[in-house]
Amino acid sequence: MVDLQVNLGGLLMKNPVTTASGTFAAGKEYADFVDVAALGAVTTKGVSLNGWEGNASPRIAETPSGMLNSIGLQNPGVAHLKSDELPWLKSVGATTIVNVSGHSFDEYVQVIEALEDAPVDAYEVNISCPNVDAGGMTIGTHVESVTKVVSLCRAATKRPLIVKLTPNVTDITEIAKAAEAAGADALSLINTLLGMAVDAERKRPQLARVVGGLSGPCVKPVALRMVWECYHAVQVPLLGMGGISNGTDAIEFILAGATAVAVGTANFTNPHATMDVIKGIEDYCVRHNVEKVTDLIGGLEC
Amino acid sequence: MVDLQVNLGGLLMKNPVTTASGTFAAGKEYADFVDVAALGAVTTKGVSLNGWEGNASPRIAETPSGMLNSIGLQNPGVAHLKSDELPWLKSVGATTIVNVSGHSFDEYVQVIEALEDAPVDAYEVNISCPNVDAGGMTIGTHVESVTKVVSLCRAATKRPLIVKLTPNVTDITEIAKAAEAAGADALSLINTLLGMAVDAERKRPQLARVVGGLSGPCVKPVALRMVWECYHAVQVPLLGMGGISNGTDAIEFILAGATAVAVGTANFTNPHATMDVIKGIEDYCVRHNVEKVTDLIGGLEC
Amino acid sequence: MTLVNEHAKLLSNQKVGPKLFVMELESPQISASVQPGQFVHMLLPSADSHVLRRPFSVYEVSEDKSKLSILYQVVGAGTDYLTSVQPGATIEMIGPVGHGWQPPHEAQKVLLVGGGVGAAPLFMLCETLVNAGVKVHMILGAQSEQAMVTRKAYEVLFGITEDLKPGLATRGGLHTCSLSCATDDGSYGHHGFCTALVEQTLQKAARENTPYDYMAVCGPEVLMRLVKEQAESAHIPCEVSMERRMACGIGACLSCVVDTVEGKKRACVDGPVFASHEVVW
Amino acid sequence: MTLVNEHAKLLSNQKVGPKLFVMELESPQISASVQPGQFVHMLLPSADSHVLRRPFSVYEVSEDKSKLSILYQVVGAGTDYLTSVQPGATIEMIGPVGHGWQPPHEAQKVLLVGGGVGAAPLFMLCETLVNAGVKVHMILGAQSEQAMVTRKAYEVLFGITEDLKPGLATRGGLHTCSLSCATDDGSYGHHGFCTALVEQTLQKAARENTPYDYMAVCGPEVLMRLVKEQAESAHIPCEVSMERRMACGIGACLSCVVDTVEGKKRACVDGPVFASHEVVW
Ligand SMILES: Cc1cc2nc3c(=O)[nH]c(=O)nc-3n(C[C@H](O)[C@H](O)[C@H](O)COP(=O)(O)OP(=O)(O)OC[C@H]3O[C@@H](n4cnc5c(N)ncnc54)[C@H](O)[C@@H]3O)c2cc1C
Ligand SMILES: Cc1cc2nc3c(=O)[nH]c(=O)nc-3n(C[C@H](O)[C@H](O)[C@H](O)COP(=O)(O)OP(=O)(O)OC[C@H]3O[C@@H](n4cnc5c(N)ncnc54)[C@H](O)[C@@H]3O)c2cc1C
Ligand SMILES: Cc1cc2nc3c(=O)[nH]c(=O)nc-3n(C[C@H](O)[C@H](O)[C@H](O)COP(=O)(O)O)c2cc1C
Ligand SMILES: Cc1cc2nc3c(=O)[nH]c(=O)nc-3n(C[C@H](O)[C@H](O)[C@H](O)COP(=O)(O)O)c2cc1C
Ligand code: FES
Ligand code: FES
Repeated sequence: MVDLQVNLGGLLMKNPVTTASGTFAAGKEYADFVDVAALGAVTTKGVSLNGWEGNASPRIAETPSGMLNSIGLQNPGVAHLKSDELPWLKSVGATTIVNVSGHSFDEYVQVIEALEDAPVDAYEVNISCPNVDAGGMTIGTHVESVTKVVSLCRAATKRPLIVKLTPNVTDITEIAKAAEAAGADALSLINTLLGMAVDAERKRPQLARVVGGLSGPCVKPVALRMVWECYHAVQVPLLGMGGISNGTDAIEFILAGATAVAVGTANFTNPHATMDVIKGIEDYCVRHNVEKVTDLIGGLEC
Repeated sequence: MVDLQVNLGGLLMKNPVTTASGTFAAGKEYADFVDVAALGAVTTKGVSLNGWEGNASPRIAETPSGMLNSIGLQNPGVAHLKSDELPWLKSVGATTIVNVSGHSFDEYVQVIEALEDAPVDAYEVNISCPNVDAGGMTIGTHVESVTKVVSLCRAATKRPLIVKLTPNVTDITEIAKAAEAAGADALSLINTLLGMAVDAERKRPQLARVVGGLSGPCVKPVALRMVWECYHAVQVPLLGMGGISNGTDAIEFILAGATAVAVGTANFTNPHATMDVIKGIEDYCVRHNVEKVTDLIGGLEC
Repeated sequence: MTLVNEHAKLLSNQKVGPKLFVMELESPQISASVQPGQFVHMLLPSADSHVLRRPFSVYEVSEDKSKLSILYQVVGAGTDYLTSVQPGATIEMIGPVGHGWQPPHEAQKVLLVGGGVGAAPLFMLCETLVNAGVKVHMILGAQSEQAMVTRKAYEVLFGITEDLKPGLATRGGLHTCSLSCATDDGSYGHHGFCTALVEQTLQKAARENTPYDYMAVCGPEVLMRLVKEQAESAHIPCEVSMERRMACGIGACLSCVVDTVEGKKRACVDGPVFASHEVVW
Repeated sequence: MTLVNEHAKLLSNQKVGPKLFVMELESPQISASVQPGQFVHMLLPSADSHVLRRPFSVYEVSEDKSKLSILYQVVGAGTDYLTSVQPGATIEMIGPVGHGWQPPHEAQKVLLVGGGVGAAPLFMLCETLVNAGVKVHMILGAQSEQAMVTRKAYEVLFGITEDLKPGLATRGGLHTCSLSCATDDGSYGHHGFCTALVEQTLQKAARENTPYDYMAVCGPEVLMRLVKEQAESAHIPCEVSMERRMACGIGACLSCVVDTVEGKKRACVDGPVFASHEVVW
């Protein structure tokens, strides 16, 4: 038996695999395909205080080995999450990471405060949201705003605080260090790369919002590079994601330095993907005589 | 007959299609497949003053819909380019863009100076090189070093000066504006995204250098987004590239704001790719009753 | 309803008209439970640069409920690729997905309008209605006679004999069901947009005071908007089937939202069929 | 030599051993001019997430020079995918590429060493030598008898009769060519690494004072390094065929460089065959 358990900054996971926020809702929709209690954790869709409408359609476009999305963090608000989703997750025995969004620094804190009495095992703070306090820019691209928002969230909870980084920066390690210094227990990366797709025949952008977030296998090389860079820059554990579709992909991230991994776009291609990834990690460990999956973390021989 | 001619910052091209530096050497190797004189221009492999050895092998890895390379700007130096490659390009009637590299600010200038008496139609300055004057960092990621190197190159030549931007930055428009302000006649983008690939079975990075540059169809969404952003940020014309394999891809870039386009990785998949792209652009123009390809530039209806 | 990701065997994949193909798949699980208007979310087999599945309505289910067929039009890279997949291949599809057609239980006289491949998702509905003895008038619109590939299937369903004139045909024997057709190029039936036939049909029903009590329309969005206006003017409840790009296809990702009077709803599970007045056009 | 990007038709694609396949392709252009040791740069057909071609040595060319075959081993995603390509498919390949084997014109006695699929690129060389009346001794190494899939082809070439003992066989009638085999698991021929056979063979030649005047080796890099040391100790000119990952395959991208005494050289056009002393190991 391989020991698949990992500790992600205080969050105990029975195996290293969670879902990437926004690709799995809060798990219910995947119940016919996935035993959510068998996942290391379920990471829920980003939640804000009062719910957001999100962007106009079309919201997605397919790209070579990937996709763009501009969902725009549509969600029904934290109250709905508390009343409808979290009780279900608890009832089925899932470990739950709630992904937190905010249009302002305060909103992040308010969302966390609203969740403190709910069955939540960890927070994942998405700092890729455009934010009024950051002048409409993405908070996650500047050290000052990262420091600010992480400090505020840190003060609001004693639960494991995972900070989710955006890859659209010159130096990911600078941002990672700022988040660590401000109190993050773990870092998750990467969120989507900013991209665009054009419909040449119609001379229009494919997305109503013109630009969107790129995810899927195509981004894996960028994600692996950033995980590896951060592994050598910070002490806190990493939750790696970006294009993971199978056990081998997951092992690549773990070798590069990830303690846990998330499966996103691959759920769309293969609704069993998370289960396949867990199985693939276990098989790899058996084949390589690895007793504890934690022995592989950062094990890349360079 | 569609008018395919474009003016890229003073460089007249008979059609908008050139080769992406480093993927086509100086054209000779592709002579069995491509009539280099039929290209808008040939862009040569990056050249430095005295020649570089480049990195250890393995230098490439395949990734989903893309590839990583860490050639490390291997080249035999500017003298060899002048004696062997440029005369051949001239003899066959090619329009020639020379891609210029440097380990220091001075080296860029020296390369340009060495080329001023050679048959060169334009320079493309690759500011994605790691550089001693920039503390070993990539020059192209900071406004100050970009301003410096472009100003120096500008002072060294009256020929069309194209500055090639790296996509590994938080805000490409900031860098684009700095290059424009320092005297660039055109901007070319994107160079490769920094990425990494792991061989899980061998627990090793796939590239000897660990990280490398990602190119091919997978990067197209990021490239298109950056071209579109720069089109709205600067006045100088843009040479778009990143994942272009066919005429439709090229049109997408032109609609997003590119005046000309370069074909890189696609040459490896299909040695006729450049010819196919020119044909595809022409077919599109015929189908859409476009008389001059320049009418399409930035024609995206958002 | 339980969703499955069925590994279906492709039995045939035939060209049936200009850019139009029908594929038949052995999929006992989905075929056994699929309802009219539902769809399958299909993975393009061994095309790994395509990470998204493609949604296709179920056109027909075999009598023994072991096979289903899909009528598809080539519009882009994925559907183009599909045409090259050979019988024998295994195709993964999630299904049956979605909220299908919900004609009122008491419906007695029904008008269905199918534009282009939009005629396919209406076929199972039509079959159910016909078998329940409901009087159905079907209006088909297409670019040309050749593109009107579902006509034969509807004619057979309606028991229409070959010798009847095109344009308006009545179910042989029963005289309860009828079919009228319009083509953009006039090569078959009415020359023009099929909304003209809808207008005529509704007017005739009004004149004869035998109003339709349910309408369903599927096709290009512009067609659905026009027809739902005609339905609303005539105070007939109308349903439409919305197409949106879909990532998950099962309600999790919010890729496919449709603006409705109650806010954004997911085409994949709250639809694809919506009451026409629910949709904000 | 002119390069072409030939659209070859796959004629057959057979499993011949553990993870070993032979494909036969109709490619009159490349087959007409390919030289021993050269390769083709093959695009995986309709696998568009794979942007890089795969280099494969030409194993054999048909007598009428219209077909060629490739012996390949499944090592990763691309070769695994190749096994699923059905006869009839069109496969694009650039060829013939590379600097092949260059035995000295005056060579009279030659020793060839092929480890694993490395035996394939030597076959055309061997054939040329045999036909020119050169005395060839061939040493084959493989994991097991089953994996030693080229043995039969060499035996036929050498005219070796079935009843000869395995391990050392002599060309029937001519008595000029011979074959010896080693397997890692001892299931055929010498039990162990084939370098032991090389050692024996060179010692015997030295004893009999009939030295080899050329050696060629192809296989895993460790094998080539060991054999080239044996060749150098015996003062025999030796060539090796280097494998590097290749992007362009035609000399333009510098992906495939090999460290040589004259600096970095491209495996695709300056090689893949290099004089063993040129390579910096
Ligand atoms: C519920 C539903 C049922 C459908 N039933 C049928 C049917 O029975 N027959 C049929 O021919 N078509 C049907 N469609 C449309 C079909 O899904 C698209 O034509 C198909 O996805 C196009 O794929 P492509 O790769 O060829 O096009 P591309 O334009 O290359 O596809 C790019 C992306 O956009 C999506 N996309 C493009 N057009 C559409 C569209 N119209 N609707 C949804 N997604 C789209 C693709 O799925 C893909 O994700 C249905 C769509 C939906 C939502
Ligand atoms: C000149 C030359 C001749 C060859 N001849 C033969 C032959 O006759 N039979 C045979 O079985 N193999 C041969 N090889 C090796 C063959 O090219 C690789 O096994 C094959 O490319 C692996 O592809 P893959 O997708 O299965 O592996 P993956 O590991 O998935 O491939 C990833 C990338 O690495 C490259 N790669 C992986 N291994 C090698 C390798 N050993 N050499 C070069 N590139 C590699 C692939 O081409 C691809 O770009 C030859 C290689 C070279 C350079
Ligand atoms: C449709 C979609 C919705 C997403 N929504 C969110 C979100 O609400 N919050 C968040 O932090 N990340 C969101 N993401 C980003 C993913 O969680 C993940 O970081 C990214 O997709 C990379 O992983 P992948 O390649 O496995 O998909 C979303 C991604 C997709 C594709
Ligand atoms: C093998 C290889 C070598 C490259 N060498 C250079 C170079 O010398 N100078 C440079 O500016 N860009 C170089 N590039 C980057 C390309 O010119 C181009 O910017 C990038 O590959 C994106 O285009 P593509 O996706 O069409 O390949 C190289 C790219 C590749 C794949
Ligand atoms: S496609 Fe994911 S919610 Fe509808
Ligand atoms: S593979 Fe491009 S130079 Fe050899």
